[in-house]
Amino acid sequence: MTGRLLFQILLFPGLLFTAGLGLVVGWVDRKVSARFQFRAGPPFFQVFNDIAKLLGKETLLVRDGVRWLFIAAPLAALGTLALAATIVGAALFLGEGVGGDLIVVMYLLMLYALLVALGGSAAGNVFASLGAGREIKLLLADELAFLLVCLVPVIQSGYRLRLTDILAYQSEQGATIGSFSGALAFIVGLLAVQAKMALPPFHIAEAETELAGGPFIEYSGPLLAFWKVSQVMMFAVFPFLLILLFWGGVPRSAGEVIGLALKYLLVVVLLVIIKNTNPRVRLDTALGFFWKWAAPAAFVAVVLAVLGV
Amino acid sequence: MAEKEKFLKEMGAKVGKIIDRPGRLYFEVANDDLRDVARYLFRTQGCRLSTATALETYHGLEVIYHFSHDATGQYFCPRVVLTDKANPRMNSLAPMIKGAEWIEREMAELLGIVFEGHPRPEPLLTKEHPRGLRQPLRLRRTP
Amino acid sequence: MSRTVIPIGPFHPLLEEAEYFRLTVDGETVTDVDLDIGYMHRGHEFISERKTFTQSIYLVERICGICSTSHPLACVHALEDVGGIEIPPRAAYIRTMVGELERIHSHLLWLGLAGHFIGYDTLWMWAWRYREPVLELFEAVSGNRNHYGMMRVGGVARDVSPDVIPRFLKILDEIEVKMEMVAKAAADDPVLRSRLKGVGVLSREAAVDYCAVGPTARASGVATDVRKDEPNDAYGLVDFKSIVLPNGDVYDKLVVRVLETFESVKIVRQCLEKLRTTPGPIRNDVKEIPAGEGIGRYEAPRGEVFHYIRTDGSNRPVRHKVRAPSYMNIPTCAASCKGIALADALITLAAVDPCYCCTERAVDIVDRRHKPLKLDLLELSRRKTELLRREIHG
Amino acid sequence: MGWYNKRLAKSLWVFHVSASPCNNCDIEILDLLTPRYDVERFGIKLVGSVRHADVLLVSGVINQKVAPKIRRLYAQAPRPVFVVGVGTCPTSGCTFKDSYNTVERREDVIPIDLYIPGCPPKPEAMLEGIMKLVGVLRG
Repeated sequence: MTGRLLFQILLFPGLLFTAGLGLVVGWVDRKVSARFQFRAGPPFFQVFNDIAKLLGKETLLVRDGVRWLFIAAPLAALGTLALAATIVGAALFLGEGVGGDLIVVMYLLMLYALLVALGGSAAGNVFASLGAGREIKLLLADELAFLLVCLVPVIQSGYRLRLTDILAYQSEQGATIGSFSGALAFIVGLLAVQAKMALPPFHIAEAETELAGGPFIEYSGPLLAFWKVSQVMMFAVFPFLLILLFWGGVPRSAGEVIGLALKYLLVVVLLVIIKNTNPRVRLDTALGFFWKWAAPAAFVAVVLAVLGV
Repeated sequence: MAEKEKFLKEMGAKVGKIIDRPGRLYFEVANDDLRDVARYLFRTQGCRLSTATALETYHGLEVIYHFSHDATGQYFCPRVVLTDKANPRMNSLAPMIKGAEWIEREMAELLGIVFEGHPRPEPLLTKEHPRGLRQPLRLRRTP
Repeated sequence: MSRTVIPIGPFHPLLEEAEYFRLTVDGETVTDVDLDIGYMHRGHEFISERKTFTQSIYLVERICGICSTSHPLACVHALEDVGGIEIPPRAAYIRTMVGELERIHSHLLWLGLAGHFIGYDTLWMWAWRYREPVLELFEAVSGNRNHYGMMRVGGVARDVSPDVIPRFLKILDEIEVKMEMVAKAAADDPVLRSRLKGVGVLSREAAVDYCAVGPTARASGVATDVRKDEPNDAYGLVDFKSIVLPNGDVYDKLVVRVLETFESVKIVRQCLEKLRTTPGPIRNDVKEIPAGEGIGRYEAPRGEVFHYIRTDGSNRPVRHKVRAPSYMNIPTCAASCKGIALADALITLAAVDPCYCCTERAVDIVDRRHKPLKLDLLELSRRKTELLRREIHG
Repeated sequence: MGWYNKRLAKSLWVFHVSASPCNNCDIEILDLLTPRYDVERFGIKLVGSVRHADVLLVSGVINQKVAPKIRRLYAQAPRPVFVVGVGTCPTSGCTFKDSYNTVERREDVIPIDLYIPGCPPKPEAMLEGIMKLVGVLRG
């Protein structure tokens, strides 16, 4: 059993699969963005080359920061995402409940944001700590909306927290997104995921032209590579989580596998479109948006779900 | 060119040697009168301070302020001549016109003119020069 | 929260140039701005006093790569002011045309960079894509994309032949259509508007106090425009509006620049029409510059460029004072940045279109193993320039 | 190292160091990223932090004030790092070589591996230069 679990965490659907998929989708992201901007875009192996190159570069450690935290944060972040990917993936692809339920996934994803902030504050750089502060504030903003969004499928499936149960309910009763509350929650969820993945317009913490990479400013070499892998892994974890919660069904035939892949691509392309048509918002605008609009909308969806609409 | 006549009527007593060219009026002003003339030009006539030029001649240092009257395209250039080359000092306009702060700092740095009453008299451009650059635009320059 | 000093620069992606802003922030609110310049100071005024007048024109061209017409133009205006030199009408139209083309490319450049600074790379790419045809026009006229070397005392260096004008007009029409699209995307985007409206306000009083110039002043309701105030070259002969807006925020600065771009297209079009019907020489021969002093100015894309030249009858200036527009505009940040959020402060710093190079005017070695590329890009580039020339010159 | 160099050649991240230039090369460098030239095709990306950089693009004559900062920047970059001098200024000093504020020996401040002369070099020339660097890395 432990052998199987280890296989699941390290290879499929955990680290290796998610990272590999992330590398491909990272390319899709850059390519689609480039096409948006009338450019040709990078070649297929670009993200892979970037990571391979970073692994061979020199690692510079910070002088004034907390060194062990500086090194531990990216490794822990990678592990966190691999675990989250295993739980989501095992439920979605294999129909198995591994390791925990929805609550665990949510905690792991929150932990990732905390690790980004920790890594940034360990660097002892003004921009990095400012970015870390922003990361935490953004977490405050989107977490509430995201929690409420995740509640909707839980309520619809009869208050069940296990991912496999939610999937099973959807296979019987139709996808959550088919109901009004589910659709509303899905839209809010898409925006919350945009913020969680720190994609424009919510790339407030990393803001290339303001904070020069924010929490990641001092990272170089392999440690930066770990962060980059984590970032592209999110491209696998979050869309699959959304699909699992709202558009689910364990794929049993080849047609369903292709269907799942298409759903996944659609979600990714939606995220990329939102990314490319918006300027970066201010932190207070983001907070205002999530608390005044997104969270109430998600709350309405929850109420509707309780009423069974 | 009504502005020019009005200016000469009001401030004629404080104006020294005049060079009058189409659209440009250069005139000498004593150091003590500079602030009055500048206040009249900036506040009353609504001129904009374009910039100031300092240069070294055989007789001394000259500081020329360039005031532009935008509505008519007329330039008023009060010129202060400082004869003491070794220790040039003059009144600063920066407390009155914020736009004069940088240019006066620059003139002080490049030509060594001391502006009395400047809110922030420190070098603007070459503060960290390794060989201690001193007044590169003076004729006895040894950069 | 405690006060932190945020150093923006000397090397920061917000600035293409090395500059140092010290922002004191309280939490996320900026309480004080301090500037430390001098990273670009190259001593232009010092070098210029060692060059002849003709050399000076090329030197001042290299003050700034984006205003590489404005500085030479102001410089020759100053020399013409010293000597009382007239220029032929054809030269006046060519000067105005080149100057306005530069305004188009500079404003599009700023629009793109502003987009980049607020994390809207799509806008950046779009604006810069449509800026390329303008640079192509420059390449066809002068042979170089930037640093055109067009200005001479008493006229211009190169002529625009009459048979290229229809083609120029066609390219201009295309550019205008594309620009309208980009301008719509920028000015009407609700997210962008909410991001920029009411941000970084520079009041009219502060603009006057800091003696701001150009779009920065005009967006704050100060009507200063050298093209109207002192219509030299062909500016007195063409029809255009000077855009003045009242609010002084970043959004108004954007709108001023966008509207100005369309005015520039109008001016270029008129100049081209006039060039068809105005034959004649393109420069008067100037043998010597008498002793005296002169002021030359020109409305660069960022505001008034000011050159003062003192001569003594020889062929070198005694004193050559250069004042670029950003020199007056950058200090206004101290007024417009106080008390606003950090994220806004950065776009406000960028909104004056700062150009530090201006402000401070101040053989490949490849080892033998290198395999030659299949395409020699340099050769291709040369061929492109030739092609452009031949196409345009018939 | 052959395999690694090939990866490196396909993923050059560029940090832009402006050392008292006239802005023109800088603008042309940014121009390389935009649709007409699009260097992302070759995996070249502009980064905001010198810690992420593989290539430092230096433009401009280095002046006295900026020189110590550039020394520090070069020390901060993780190896391997390449330095490319863009424009006539880092190559020869251009028209500013007589100024009182430029450093005498630019190569003492930062060792430049590749010069791309031109005032400013056309984007095609810059591409050519960077492709030569890529060619060297590929062996």
